[in-house]
Amino acid sequence: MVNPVFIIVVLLGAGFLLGLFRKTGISLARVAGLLALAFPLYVSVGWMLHFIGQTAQPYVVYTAGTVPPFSINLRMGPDEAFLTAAINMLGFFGFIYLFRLFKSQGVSTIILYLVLFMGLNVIVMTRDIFNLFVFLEIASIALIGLVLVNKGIDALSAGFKYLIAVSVISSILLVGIGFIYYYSGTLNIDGFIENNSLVMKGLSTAVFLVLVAVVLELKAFPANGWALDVYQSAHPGISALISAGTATASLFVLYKLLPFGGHLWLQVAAVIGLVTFVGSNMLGIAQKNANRLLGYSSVGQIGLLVAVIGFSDDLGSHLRMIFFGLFISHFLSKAGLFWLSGMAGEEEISKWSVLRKKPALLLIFGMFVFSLIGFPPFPSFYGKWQLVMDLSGNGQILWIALILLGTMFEGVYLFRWLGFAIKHEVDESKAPDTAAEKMIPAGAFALLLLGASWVSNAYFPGAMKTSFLPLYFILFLFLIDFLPLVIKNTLSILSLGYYGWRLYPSIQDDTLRLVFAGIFLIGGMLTLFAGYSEKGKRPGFYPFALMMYAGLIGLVEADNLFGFFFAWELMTMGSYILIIRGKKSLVHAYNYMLFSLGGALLILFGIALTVAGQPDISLSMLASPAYPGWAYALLAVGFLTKTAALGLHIWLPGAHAEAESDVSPMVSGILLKAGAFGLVILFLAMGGGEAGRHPLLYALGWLGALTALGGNLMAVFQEDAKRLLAYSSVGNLGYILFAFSFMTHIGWLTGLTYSINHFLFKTLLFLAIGGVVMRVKTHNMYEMGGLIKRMPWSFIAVLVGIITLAGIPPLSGFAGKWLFYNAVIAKGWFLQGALVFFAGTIAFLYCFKLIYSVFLGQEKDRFRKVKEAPVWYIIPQFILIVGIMIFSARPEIVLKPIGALLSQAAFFPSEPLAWENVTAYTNLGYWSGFNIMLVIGAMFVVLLGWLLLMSRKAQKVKQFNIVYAGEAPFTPETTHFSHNMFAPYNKALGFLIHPVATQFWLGVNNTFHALAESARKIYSGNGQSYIIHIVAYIVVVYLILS
Amino acid sequence: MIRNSFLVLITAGMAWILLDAVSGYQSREYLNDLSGYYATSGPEETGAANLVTAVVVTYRGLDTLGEVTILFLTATIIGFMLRTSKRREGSVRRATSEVLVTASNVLIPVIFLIGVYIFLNGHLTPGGGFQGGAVLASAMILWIMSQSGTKVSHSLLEITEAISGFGFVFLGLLGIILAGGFLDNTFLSLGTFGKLISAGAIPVIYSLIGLKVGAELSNIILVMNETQEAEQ
Amino acid sequence: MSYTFIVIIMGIIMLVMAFTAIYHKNLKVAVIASGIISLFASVIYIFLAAPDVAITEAAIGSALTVVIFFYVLNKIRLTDDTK
Amino acid sequence: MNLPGIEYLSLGLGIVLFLAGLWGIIHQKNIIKIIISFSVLDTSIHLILVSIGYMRNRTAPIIDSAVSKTDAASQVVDPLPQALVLTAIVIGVGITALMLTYALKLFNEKGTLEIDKFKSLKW
Repeated sequence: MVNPVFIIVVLLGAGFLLGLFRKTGISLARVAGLLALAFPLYVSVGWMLHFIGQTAQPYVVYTAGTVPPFSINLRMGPDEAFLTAAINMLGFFGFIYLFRLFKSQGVSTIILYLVLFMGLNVIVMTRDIFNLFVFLEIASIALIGLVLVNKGIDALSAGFKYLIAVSVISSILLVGIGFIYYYSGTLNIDGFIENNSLVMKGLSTAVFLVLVAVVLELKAFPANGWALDVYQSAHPGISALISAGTATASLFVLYKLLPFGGHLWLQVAAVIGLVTFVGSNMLGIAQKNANRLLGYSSVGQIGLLVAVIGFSDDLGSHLRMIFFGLFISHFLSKAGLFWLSGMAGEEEISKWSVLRKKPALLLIFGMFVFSLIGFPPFPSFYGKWQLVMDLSGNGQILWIALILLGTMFEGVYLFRWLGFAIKHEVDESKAPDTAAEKMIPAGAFALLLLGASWVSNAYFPGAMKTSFLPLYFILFLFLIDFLPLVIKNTLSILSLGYYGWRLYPSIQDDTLRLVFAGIFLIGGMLTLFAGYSEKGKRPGFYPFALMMYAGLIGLVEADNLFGFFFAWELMTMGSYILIIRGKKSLVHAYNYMLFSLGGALLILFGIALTVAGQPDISLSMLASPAYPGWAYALLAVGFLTKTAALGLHIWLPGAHAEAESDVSPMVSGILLKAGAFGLVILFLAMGGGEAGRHPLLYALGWLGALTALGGNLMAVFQEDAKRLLAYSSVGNLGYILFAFSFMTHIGWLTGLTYSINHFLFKTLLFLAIGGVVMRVKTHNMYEMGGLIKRMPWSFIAVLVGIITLAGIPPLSGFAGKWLFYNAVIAKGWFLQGALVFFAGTIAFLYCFKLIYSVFLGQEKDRFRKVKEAPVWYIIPQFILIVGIMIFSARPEIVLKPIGALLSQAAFFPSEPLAWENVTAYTNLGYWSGFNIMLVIGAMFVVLLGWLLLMSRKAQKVKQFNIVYAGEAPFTPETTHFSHNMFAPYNKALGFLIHPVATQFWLGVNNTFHALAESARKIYSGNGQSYIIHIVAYIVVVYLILS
Repeated sequence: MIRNSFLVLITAGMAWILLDAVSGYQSREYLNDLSGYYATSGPEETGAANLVTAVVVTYRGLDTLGEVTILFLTATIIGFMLRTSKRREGSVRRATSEVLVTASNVLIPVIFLIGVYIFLNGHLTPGGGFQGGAVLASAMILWIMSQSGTKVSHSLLEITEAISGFGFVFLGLLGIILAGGFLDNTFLSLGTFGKLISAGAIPVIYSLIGLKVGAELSNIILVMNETQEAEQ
Repeated sequence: MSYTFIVIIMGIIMLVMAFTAIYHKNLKVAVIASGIISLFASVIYIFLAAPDVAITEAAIGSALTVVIFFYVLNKIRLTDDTK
Repeated sequence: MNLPGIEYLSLGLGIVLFLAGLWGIIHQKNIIKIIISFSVLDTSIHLILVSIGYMRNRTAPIIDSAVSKTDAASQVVDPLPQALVLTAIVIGVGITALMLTYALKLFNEKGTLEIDKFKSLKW
């Protein structure tokens, strides 16, 4: 191991010597600088490796040949080694990033850069508070100098504000240090912590001054305007150093000094940190400038890390792990994002679409964004999980709520930004700067992020249980993205098949899981078939499609809450990207993501309230949560965001309708079942016992009934075929929720039958309509008509689909209805049942509209030449039809084993469905799918034969033009029979579909935006106000403390 | 008005905090362990008669290194800010008086020598590198004032700056190799207590600090003098 | 004890100077006032048995800082004249 | 007459000057005035630090004819705060110079020294 003091020697020596080359030798200086920065990296990584996996004593560097407290000492322990390694990594790659800039700016900037990193290293290592003060000053001043590489008034005034703010803060720090010395007689950190208590008022005030100064250095909200200006105006390569580098060092300073303040200051840090996290992220939602936004985000993230340090006592031995997860994500992502900002060369977040021209950059951008918010498999996911679990274990519920709220705000602006990059219109004249010296650092940090993810997964408790196999396959798909579509599609289908085969033995006895695994995997394979008809390589589709399926199947596979949540997030991430691929999906995907994120956070909250810090995180914990009412409510609402229950449904129509033709069936037929599966897991754990009679379920039952009614009503009045189907999904998921809420044997069978049915017919319908839309290039039903002749196969598919949907015998929809009536009668929820029944009649209306407007009626001139949908659309449809037939004729194949499962004592043993061969009995009656099928089938054959016989005599009617006046109507859609088809109903029932939910969420959105807009006015831009904020902050904190 | 009363309020708040901080103050009777150690063992360990020097150069040598670095940084940044702007080109200056030129020609070497004397004796008497350096810088000011119109070469200052800074670091390094640790001054003989050549490396280090501080401060002044900034 | 009076008197002067430094319209007067605060402080340091600090404060804190202030003020004044 | 010791006086003076400097920083609009206030603030901190190292009836921490090596611990004042102040003074002058350079550049850009005028970045 190299003595860490050589870090100082090399960096400072190089810095001083480079002074000789100010006028000449910039090239030499650049190389020398890079080499000088490689050295500390080598030293600190060496120490880090030394400390990994063993409990070695920290190495202490004594200066001046004396021991502390008489002289200054530096320490290189595991923490220091890790943090300096991170800082020096940043130093090295940050230098590469600025390589070209240095050439134009001269040797002075290289000197500043080297000294900055020397300072940061010492800040981390030193154990002396005055020394800390000196090197904090060094780092600040070097940074202020580096800010100036951007010319112009902005950087200049920002630098000045920063300078005066830092000077005030360090004056406070210095006074504090002076009094600490007076009262304690030492400047040594360890010596102070050992020997002093804060009983004396003078000493505690001195400690207050020191700690409040450190907190202010960390840019505590709202006294942080000075830092935001610098983030915005500095060169992105420099802002990256501030956000990742100085913040890291200052965080460690806080960690070192916080024990001065004892337990009280831990709480203070927690509060200050969380206020900063929530406040800064909230103000961020009104921000449009990329660099300033990153500034808000940095401040927020640092606040969270401060809070984590403040929670040290609660987190105990998990502290380092949590800190690592959150820190490394912030560190790598934020530096990377600032670098990307320099490469995008755009300040407006909406113009980041320029990144699309280099998909690799877009990918990295996405990685950084997801990692900041805490999606798997990135380290922050593990960190946030563990943090929330441990906090709930200590009863810190309010803190969890704040953390999740802050994360939500963060998601609001980060996903808006990511959405812009993926989807906003792009200025063709511009291109991102992809010079090698900029690509290398950004790429390196992206790779490090992946590495850190791997490490997190290897070391976090519970994390080991998640299977990384799908993730590796997704990574592989990223790597082969350049290959032709056929290969990728085939590989994807095969991989789903293989995974199913691999998974089958482990879940074959668990019919519930088997059913959902079947929906996810078979559905996945079928919908992927449609992909063969796509042209081009379809870049970026397969990794995310498979990510969604990996998440879905992970839900089924999970045997613990961690694995479940991991899969849930993975699915959300993949599906978001899939949805945003649609042409007009920008807004809809954004809405989807916000609801999903909100839902996921509620689920996380619910899980935390369930587990409450206990080591056992298996799914069975749901049976006896620590805070039952809250946990159940949060989890249920979380899952309901995915099933789009009424009020939480506003994202669904757009997201499903605007998605690509083969993505709509994936997200509507298959993805929605994730929410249903979540409910299944939750309700099953609540079981048939006491928990299963929670009043919450009664409310959910009502919600389900209302959702069914609302969804179907809204579907009726749609002109857009895909939106009609999408709203119909809302309604159908309402049935499912309603049925599960019964918490009875037959209720559950109903719910599952509905789930299977909905998967079958909605996938079928979306595929069929998707195929139609692909050919006619419009979603509007009033522009279609008469397509039966052009697309007969699609017609048959839609016909089968709507028969199933409407619950008409002989198809399986009827089975669901029959079970449903039984269940309602048994449960006695007649009022709600009537609502659902009413909703079912409404479904007839839109089914009729769908098939009639699209396929029947007059053929349109425009569409005389359209072909049948691509065969790759037709094949999966007919496989699904076969599936429907089988399920209709022999439902007992699935329902019997499920019934057996449900009859277990913990679940719903009473009043099970009795089976006799193919006939099901309840005490109300019996039903045999097979026999009905036979009867209706026979009737159908007879009628068909008769019709065929008769049709020989039939006379064909020629089509005629309905427009006789010789001029085209001004608004042709008003002359179409299917436009505003159900106008009378609209008059009668239209008030029911008044967009209350949309208005509500719009109001929430506007409120927060307005709040952020007015609150951020405190950052008036006046450097003096920022100083006033700082002083006021100090006084206010002191007031609160005393 | 509201703003002013708010400012009064927060200033009063700060006053309150500071009063709390001094609330436990009473005149000190004894040295604490730390300074007691400096007083008793300092002279022995470092060989310096001036305890402040012993603390500044040796015990808290790392602080001093940092402090020199700060000055270096500020000089660099100021140079970076001002030198990138236009230089004065053949501008007409007020003629310097004959008296000032003559006087400064005599005074500059004397002042320079005083500065050197101060930092060479830093381990024995009050004063040292910073004070000596400041005196050197004042010689520079005088020179600039008397030599108006002529350009002063930066190279000499830059070389002094770089070499003395590097020398400081290098001596610190020698402390690791030859003695007990970074910036340990005992790798040179401590010599006879109270003599000029004593206290190990302290006089050498303090001289380097003096040169460096002098060069940095001179540099700052020089750049400020030369810049065309704000003089369109 | 004998220093006490001197310190009190100097303290009062320093406070007056502080007021001048902050409120006087003429920047040069203000700068000189702040220089005087520094200078008087260095005298107090002698009384407080801190000769090293006293010399440093006088040379750097007082003299040099004032010189730098004046350089900058000159540049700024020059511009004011031309405008 | 029982006057307070000079260490009390200088400490009090330091605190009052600190507040005065702070007041100047938050109240004055002119950037040069703000910087002047900063230098007052700096001086005040030095004064406070030196005061807390002072002990009555002791001499400067220098071993010379008046102070023997062996008795130093009972004869000299605390050298440490003085060392800290030395460092702080030099840092202070560096920062003051830097601020002034900024003031110069800012003035050059906008022709004014009013701090309210430099608000191009906000929110």
